[in-house]
Amino acid sequence: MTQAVLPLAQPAPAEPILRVNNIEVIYDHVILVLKGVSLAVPEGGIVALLGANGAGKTTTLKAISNLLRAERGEVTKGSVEYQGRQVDALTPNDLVKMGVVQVMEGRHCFGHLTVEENLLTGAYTRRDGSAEIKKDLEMVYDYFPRLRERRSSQAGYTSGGEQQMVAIGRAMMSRPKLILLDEPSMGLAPQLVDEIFEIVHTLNQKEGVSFLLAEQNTMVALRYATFGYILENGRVVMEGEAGKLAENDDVKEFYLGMAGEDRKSFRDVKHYRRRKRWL
Amino acid sequence: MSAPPLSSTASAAAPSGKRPIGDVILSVQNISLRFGGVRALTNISFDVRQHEVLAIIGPNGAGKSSMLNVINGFYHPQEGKVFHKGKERLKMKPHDAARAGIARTFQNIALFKGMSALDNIMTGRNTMMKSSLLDQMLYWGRAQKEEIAHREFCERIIDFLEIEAIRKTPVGRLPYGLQKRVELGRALAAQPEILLLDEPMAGMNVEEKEDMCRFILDVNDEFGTTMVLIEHDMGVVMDISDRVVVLDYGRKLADGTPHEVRSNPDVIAAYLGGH
Amino acid sequence: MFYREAGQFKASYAADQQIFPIRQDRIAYYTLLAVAFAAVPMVANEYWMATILIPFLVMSIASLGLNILTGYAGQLSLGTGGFMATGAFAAYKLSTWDIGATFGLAEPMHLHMVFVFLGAGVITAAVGVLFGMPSLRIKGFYLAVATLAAQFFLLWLFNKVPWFTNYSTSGVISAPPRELFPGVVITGPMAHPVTKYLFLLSLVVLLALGAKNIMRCHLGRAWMAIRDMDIAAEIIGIRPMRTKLAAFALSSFYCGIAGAAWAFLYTGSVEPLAFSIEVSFKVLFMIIIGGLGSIMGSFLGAAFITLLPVLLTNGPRLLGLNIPVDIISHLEFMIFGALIIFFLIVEPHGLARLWQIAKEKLRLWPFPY
Amino acid sequence: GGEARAEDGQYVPGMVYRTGPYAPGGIPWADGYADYFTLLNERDGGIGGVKILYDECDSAYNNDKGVECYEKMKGQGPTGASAFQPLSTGISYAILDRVRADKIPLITSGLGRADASVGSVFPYVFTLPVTYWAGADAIVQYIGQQEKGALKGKKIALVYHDSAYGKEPIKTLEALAAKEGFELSLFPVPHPGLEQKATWLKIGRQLRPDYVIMWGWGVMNATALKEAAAVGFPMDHFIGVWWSGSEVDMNAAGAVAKGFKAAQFILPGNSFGVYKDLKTKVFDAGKAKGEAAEHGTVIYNRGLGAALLTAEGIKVAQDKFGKKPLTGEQIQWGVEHINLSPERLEQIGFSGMINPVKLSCNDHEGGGSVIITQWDGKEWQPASDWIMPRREGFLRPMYEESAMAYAKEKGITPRDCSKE
Amino acid sequence: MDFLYNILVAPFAMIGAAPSFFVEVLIGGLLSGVMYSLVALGFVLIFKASGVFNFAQGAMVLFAALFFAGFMDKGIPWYGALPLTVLVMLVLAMGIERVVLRPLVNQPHIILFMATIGVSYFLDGLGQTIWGSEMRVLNIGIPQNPINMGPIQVNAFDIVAAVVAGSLVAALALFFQYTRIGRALRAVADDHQAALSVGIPLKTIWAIVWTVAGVVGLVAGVMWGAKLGVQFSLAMVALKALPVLILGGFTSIPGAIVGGLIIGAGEKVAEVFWADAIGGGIEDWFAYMLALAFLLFRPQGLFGDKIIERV
Ligand SMILES: Nc1ncnc2c1ncn2[C@@H]1O[C@H](COP(=O)(O)OP(=O)(O)OP(=O)(O)O)[C@@H](O)[C@H]1O
Ligand SMILES: Nc1ncnc2c1ncn2[C@@H]1O[C@H](COP(=O)(O)OP(=O)(O)OP(=O)(O)O)[C@@H](O)[C@H]1O
Ligand SMILES: [Mg+2]
Ligand SMILES: [Mg+2]
Repeated sequence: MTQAVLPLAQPAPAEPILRVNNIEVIYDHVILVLKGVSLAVPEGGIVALLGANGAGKTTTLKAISNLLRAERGEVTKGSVEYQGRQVDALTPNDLVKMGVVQVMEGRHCFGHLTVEENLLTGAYTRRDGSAEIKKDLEMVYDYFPRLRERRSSQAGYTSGGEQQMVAIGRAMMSRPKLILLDEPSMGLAPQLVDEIFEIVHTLNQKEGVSFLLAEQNTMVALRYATFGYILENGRVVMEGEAGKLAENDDVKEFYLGMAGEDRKSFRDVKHYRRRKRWL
Repeated sequence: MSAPPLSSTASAAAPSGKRPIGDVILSVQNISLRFGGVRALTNISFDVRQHEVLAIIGPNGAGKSSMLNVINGFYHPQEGKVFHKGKERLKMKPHDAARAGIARTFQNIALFKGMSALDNIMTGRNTMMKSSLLDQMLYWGRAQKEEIAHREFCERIIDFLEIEAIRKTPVGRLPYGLQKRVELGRALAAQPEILLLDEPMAGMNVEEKEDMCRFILDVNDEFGTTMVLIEHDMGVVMDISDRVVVLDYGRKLADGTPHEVRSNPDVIAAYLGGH
Repeated sequence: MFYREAGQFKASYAADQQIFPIRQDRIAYYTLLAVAFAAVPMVANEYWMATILIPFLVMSIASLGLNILTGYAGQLSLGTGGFMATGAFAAYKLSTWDIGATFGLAEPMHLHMVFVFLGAGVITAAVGVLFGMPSLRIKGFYLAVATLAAQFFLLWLFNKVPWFTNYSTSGVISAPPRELFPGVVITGPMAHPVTKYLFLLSLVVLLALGAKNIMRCHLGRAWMAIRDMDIAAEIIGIRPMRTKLAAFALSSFYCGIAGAAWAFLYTGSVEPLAFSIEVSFKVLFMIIIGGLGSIMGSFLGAAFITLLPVLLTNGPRLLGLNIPVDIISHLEFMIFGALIIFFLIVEPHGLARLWQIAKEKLRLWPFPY
Repeated sequence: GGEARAEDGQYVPGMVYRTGPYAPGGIPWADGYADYFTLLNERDGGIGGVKILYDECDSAYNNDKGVECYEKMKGQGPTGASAFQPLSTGISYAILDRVRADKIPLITSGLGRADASVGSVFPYVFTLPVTYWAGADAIVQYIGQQEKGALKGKKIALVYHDSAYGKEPIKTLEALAAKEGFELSLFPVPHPGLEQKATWLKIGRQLRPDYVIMWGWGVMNATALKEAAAVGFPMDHFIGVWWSGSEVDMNAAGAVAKGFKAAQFILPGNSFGVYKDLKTKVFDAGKAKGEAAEHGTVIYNRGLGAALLTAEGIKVAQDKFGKKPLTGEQIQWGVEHINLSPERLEQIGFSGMINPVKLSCNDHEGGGSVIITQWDGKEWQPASDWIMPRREGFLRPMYEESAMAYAKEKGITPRDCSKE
Repeated sequence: MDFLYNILVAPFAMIGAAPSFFVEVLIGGLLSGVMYSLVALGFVLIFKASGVFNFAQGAMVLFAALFFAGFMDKGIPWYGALPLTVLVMLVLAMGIERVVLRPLVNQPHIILFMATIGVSYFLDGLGQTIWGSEMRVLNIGIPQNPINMGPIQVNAFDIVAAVVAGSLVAALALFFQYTRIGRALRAVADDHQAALSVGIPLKTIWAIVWTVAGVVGLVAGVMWGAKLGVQFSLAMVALKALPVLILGGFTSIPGAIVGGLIIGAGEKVAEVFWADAIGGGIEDWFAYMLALAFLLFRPQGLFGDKIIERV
C-alpha cells in the first residue's frame, strides 16, 4: 500500500449541499471544543475531515446532525445550512427525513436487536413500502456478505468489525442524500476498508450521495475524497483539493507517515519530532 | 516498591535494545470455541515465546478477540488446552489470569469512565495493593505509604505515555486516541509478563500510531514484556511484530514471520486483498 | 478572594493526594467545621436542633452509606431502610443488654454508647453482606428490586420476633437513658439536643473522613471500576465477589449506625414501620440529587431532602399565608417532585457536580470558558 | 395560623393528618376537632374568656413528621401548647418521652398505649375514656352476651394491623382467652393492608371461627370487609374496634358491609345537644372545616369528643389557676381532674354521645365505657347498651404491671398519688 | 425441631387433609396475581420502550383512578368518564415527554428512574389537590359475591379482573409484535442516541408509550379502585407489582402475566400453609424472596432479554 495517492473522484459541482458557518461548540457549559469551524460539502461531493484525536471531528459531525443535545453539548455560535436551509433547530429525525444521516463513531448498534432488525430500524423514516425496503436490505447484504451470515444473531454479540458494518448498513437503509461517516474504517480489515470506500464511491457515483467523512486513515480518505479539511484542536488549520493536500509536506509527514517519498517504518520512528508548522 | 526502571521520559536515549526471544511462555492447543451455532474458533494452536511481539491478524469476525478472551480466561473454550509457563491452565477466572501476569487492552475501549486517567492507571496495580479496609479508612501509615509508592510508579508510566496533562481529567471526556493510550497505561501498570493488545491503534492517525508503536516497542525492549497484538494496519503489523498468526473464519490460516505471511497466497486472498 | 490554584505547586505526591489539594477549599472546610462545632450549638434554637439538624446529620450518615454502595460501587439498593432498622434494633439489644447479669456481677452494667453504635454498625454490616450475596449474579434494577426483599424481610423480622423488642407488647423500642460521660446524658428523654448534636456531628465527621479516605485508596478504586465496567474490572484482576461484598459491608455499617442514631438520638423510640420503604427511597433521592459517587453530594442531598419539606410546610406560614394543611402538603408533594426533576435536568450528576462546575467557572473567571 | 401567634390566648395544637394513606379517616376527625374549638370561640369567646388559638400541623400518620410537628408546635402561643392529641398510636409512642420532659399533656383518647392509664408512672399521658385493652375486653363481653355467657370452646380470630397499634389488644385477648376458655387465633395484616386474600381464605374457609375481631385502620378495613364477604363470612359475627367502624370504610366496602359491627366510645349522630349550637354558630356561619356530609359521622363525632376533652382540661385548670392562658403543666392538672358527670355532659350537650368519665391522679382512663353498633347499610345503629370494661381486678393490674416494667426500664420513680 | 416439622411436614399434611381447600387457595392466588400483573404491565411497557424503570406507574394508577372516579362523581356515566380519563392520560404522557424525558435523553438509566420518582410525587400531589384525599367509592357494578363450583369457592370479582387483564395483555403483545413501532421501541431502549441517529422520533415514540402505559394504569386503577375504593393507598399497589416485574423480566409482556400468576399463587399458598410456622404476615417479603430465588438462576427474569456481557 505504498503507491502514491491519486484522487479518483472528479471535481464536484460548486453548489454546496451542506454549509457549516463558523460554529462554536461547548460541552457541559464549560468545555469549549469547536472554536469557529466552517466547511462546505458540495452536492455529490466527498469531503474528508482529517485531524488528530480530540481535534473535534466527531463534535463537528454531531453538531451537523443535531446529536449534540444528547451529549449535553450545544452550538453557541454559527449556523448549519443544508440545501440552503438553516437546520440548527431541527430534530435528528427531521434531518434523517431530509436525507442527512450520521454513522456514529464507535458503532452504537442496538445490542438486543438482531443484525437484520438493526438494519430495518435504519429504514424507520421511509414510507415507500416494504418491497423497496426489502430491496435495499438485499443491497446491504450484497455489500456485506458477512452480515447475511450473522443476520439473525443479536448485534451485541457480533464482532467489532461486524458491528461497524451493521452501523454503516443501517445508515444506508434510510436512502440518505448526505451521509456523515465518523471513522468508517475503524477496526475494519484492510480489504474491507477498501470495500467500504468503494461502496462510498459507488453510492456517490450511482446514487449521487454526498459524503462528509471524519477519517483517521488519511491515505485512503484523501484517495477517495474530492476535498479535505484538516482540523486541529477545534480549528480548521488547512483545507484544499484532496490531491493538493496529499502533496503537502506536513500532511505527508503527519497524516500519511511518509518520509520524503516512501513510507517510513514504524520501527524506527524518531523520538523527537519536527513541530507542525501551523501550531 | 520494587518497580523495574522505566525510562522516565520518552526522549531518553535509544532504548536498551531488543531482548533475545526466549522459549515458549504460553501455548494454545487445539482450541475450539462455539457460541450456539457460531463457530468462533476451530482447533487453533500456536505458541507465544518470551519477549516476542506476536501479531494476530485476520478478517473481521475471524475470532481474534475471542482468542484473546480465551487466553485471559473470559471465554471458556469447549475443546483444547491453554498452557501457561508449561503447566496446563484449567478453567480459571479472568482475575486469576490477571494475577498470573496476563494483562490486556480491549477493542471497544473498556476504561472506567467515571474515574480520572490517573485512577484508571492506578487500578492496574490493585492486584498488588494489600492494605486493609481499616488502614484505608484511616489513611495512615501503611495505606498512605502504599498509595504513594504505587502512585510514583504510575506517574512514571504517565510520563512515558506523555499524558501528564490529562492526569486528572475524567477519561469519559478524553478523545478516543488518548483513551486508548490510558488503557495501555492501565495494562502496563500491572507489570504484566504477557500483554494482550486488541487493536490498540484502531481509529488513530499515522502520527499517533507512530507514538503507539514506539511505546509498544519500548515496553517490549525494556521489560521484555511479551506482546500479543491484534491489528488491522498491515504497515504496523509488518514493522513491529516478530511473528504473525493469521486467523480466518475461526481457523488458523498461517503462522510465521511477517514476510512469510504477507507472501502467503491464502492470506492475500482472505485478508490483505489486492495490495 | 480569588478562587485559583495557580501558584500552588505540589512538592510531593502525598501533598497532591490530600483530600483538598486546593488551599481555598481547605480553608473553607476548616471554617465550616468550626462553625458546625462551635457556632451552631450557640445560635440554633431547640426546634432547629431537634427536628432539622439532628435528622439531617443522621440522614447524611445513611446517604454516605448508600453512596458507598450505589454511588461508588454501582450496586443499586433499596434496602437502606431495612439496614437502618437492623442498626436500630441491634443498638437497642446491645444497649439494653445487662452485661452485669450475663457475667454474674452484682450490679447491672451496660455497654457504653460508643460501643453500642459501633456494634450496631458491625452487626448490620454482617447482615448487609448476607443480603449482598445475590449482587454477584443480579445486576441493575433487578438487584434494586431484589434488595427490597431485604427491606421487607428485615422489617417483618423485627416486627414478628418479640425478642428484638425485649417482648414489649406493642413492638416499639425506645432508647434507654444512658450517659456519654459521667453526668452527660446522651440518650433518653433527658438528653439535651446539643449533646446529641455534638456527638452526632463528631460521628458524621469521622465517618465522612473514613469514606473519603477509602475512596482515594485501592478499595475505593476497585469499587468505582466495578461500577463503571464490571467485566473489564474483573479482567484487570479485581475480584468481583470480595469487592462487592466489601461495599455491602461498609455501606451497611454506615446505614446501621444511621439507623441506631435515628432511633436513639432523633425520635427516641421507633417501631419497625419507621424504617419503611419510603426511607429507602428518601436516602436514594439524597444521593442522586446530591450526586452519585460524591461524599460532599451525600451531605448536599441529605440537606436538600430533609430541609425542603420543612421549608415547604413552614414557608407559607412564615410568609403569613394561612393555607389549609392538606393543601400545603399536597403542594409540598408537587413542588418536591418538580424540584427533583428540575435539578436532574439542570445537572444529572447532582448538586455536587453543579458545585464543581461553579468552581470551574470561578477558576476561569473572568473569562466565560 | 401565623398571625394568631401574636395575639394573646390559649394555644391549642391540632396534630392531624389530612393527607397520606390514612387521610380518609384523618380528615373527619380533624374537622370535628377544629370545629369544636371554632364553636367555643364563636359562642363563648373561647374558654373562660380566653380565646383559643387553634393551629394545625399535618403528620400524614407518619411518626417522623409527627415528631417534627410536635417540636414545632410545643413552644408556640403565649404559653406553649396546651395538650397534644396525635391521632396515631405510633406518634403517641414517639412523643411519649418528650411530653414528660416538656411537661405537656398528651391525650390519647381511644388509642395509644393502654398502660399509660397509670397516672403515677405517666403523669402527662391520658387515655380517657377508654384504652384498647378496655375496648378488647368490652368486645369480648359483648360476644359473651351474644353467646349467653358460653364462650368456652368458641373460636375467636383477631385480624390486626401489624403495627404498634394493631398489637395493643393481643395481650388482653390472650388473657381473656385463658380466663374465658375460648380459642384465640391471630392474623396480622401488613401495612397498608391492600392484600388480605390469604388471611381470609384461612379464616373463612379453614379456621371458620365463631367471631372475628378486627383492629384495622385505613384501607385495611374496607379490604377486610370485602374479602370477608368473598369467603362468605357472616358480617354480624365480625366486630371491629372503633377505628374499624367508620362510614368511610363501610361505604368503600359497599353493600357487603351490611350487618358489620363495631365498638364505639362516642356515638355517631347529629341529634346531640352540641349540634344545635354547632349548626347555628359554625355550620350555617360557613365556618365548618369540612363538608356537611361528614357531620354526625363516627369519626367526626370522635373529633368533637377529643376536642371536648382538651377543652374540659383547660377549663378545669382555669378554675384553679385563673382565667388566663395556661402552661402545659397547669393544664396537666386540669385534665387530671376532669369530671364529666352526667350533668356536665348534659350542660355541654354531649350526653348520650359519650358516657361519664372521672379522672384522678393515678387513674388517667377515667372509667369510660364502650357500646357496640351495627351497620344497617346506611348508618350505625346501637346493637348493645354501654358496656363497662372489667378494670378492677383484671385490666388495672395488667396496666400496673406493664407500667412498672416501663418505669424500671426508663429509670422513672413513680410519683406518689396518695399525697395528691 | 418441631419448627422443622411445621415447615416440612405439617403444611403438606394440611394440604393432603383438604385438597379442595388447597385448590381454592391456589385459584385465589392465581387470580389476585392477575391483579398484580395489571400494574406490572405498565412498568414493562415503559421499560421495554425506553429502558426507563418508571417508578411513577403506581402514581399513574392512582392518578387515573382519581380522575375516573372524580368524573363519575360529577355524574358522568362510566362510558363517558373512560374516554375523558384516557384523554387526561394522553395529555399527561405528552407533558412528561416534553418536560422530563426530552431534556434527559441519553442519560443513565438511574437518572431517568430518579426523574420518574419525581413524577410520581408530582402526580400524587396533583391528583389529590384536584380531587382531595377523601376516599371515593368506585362502583362499576362488578359482582363481589362468592361463587361455588362444587367444593371450591371463588370470587366473581377476581374472575372479571382476570378476564380484563388477559385481554389487555393479548392486545399489547400484538401491538408490540406486529407493528413497526414495536421494533423502534426496543431500539430506543437499547441506545437513545443511536435511535436518534437513525431518525427514530423519540418524541412520538415516548408519547405513545406513556399514553398506553397510562391507559393500562387506568384499567389497573379502575379494577383496584373498585376493590379498595379510590384513595391514596392505591399508589402503593406498585410495590406489589415489583416482584412480579423482576420475576417475569422487565422487558416481557407475557412475563408480567406469568410472573403475576407465580407470585400470586406462591405468596398465597405460602401465607396459608407455611406462614403460621414462622409467625404470619409473610406475604410482603415472600413475594420478593420468591422472585429473588428465580433471579439467582435467571438474572434477567423468566422472559427478560438476556443481559449482554461482552468485551
Ligand atoms: N461529551 C463530552 N463532554 C465533554 N467533552 C467532550 C465530550 N465529547 C468530546 N469532548 C471533548 O471534545 C474534544 C473533541 O472531541 P471529538 O470526539 O470531537 O474529537 P475527534 O476529532 O472526534 O477525536 P477522535 O478522532 O479521537 O474521535 C475532545 O477534546 C474531547 O475531550
Ligand atoms: N459472546 C459471543 N456470543 C456469540 N457470538 C460471539 C460472541 N463473541 C464472539 N462471537 C462471534 O464470534 C466471531 C468472532 O468474534 P471476534 O470478536 O473474535 O472477531 P474478531 O476477530 O475480533 O473480529 P474483529 O476484527 O471485527 O474484532 C464473530 O462472528 C462473533 O459474532
Ligand atoms: Mg471522533
Ligand atoms: Mg475483535
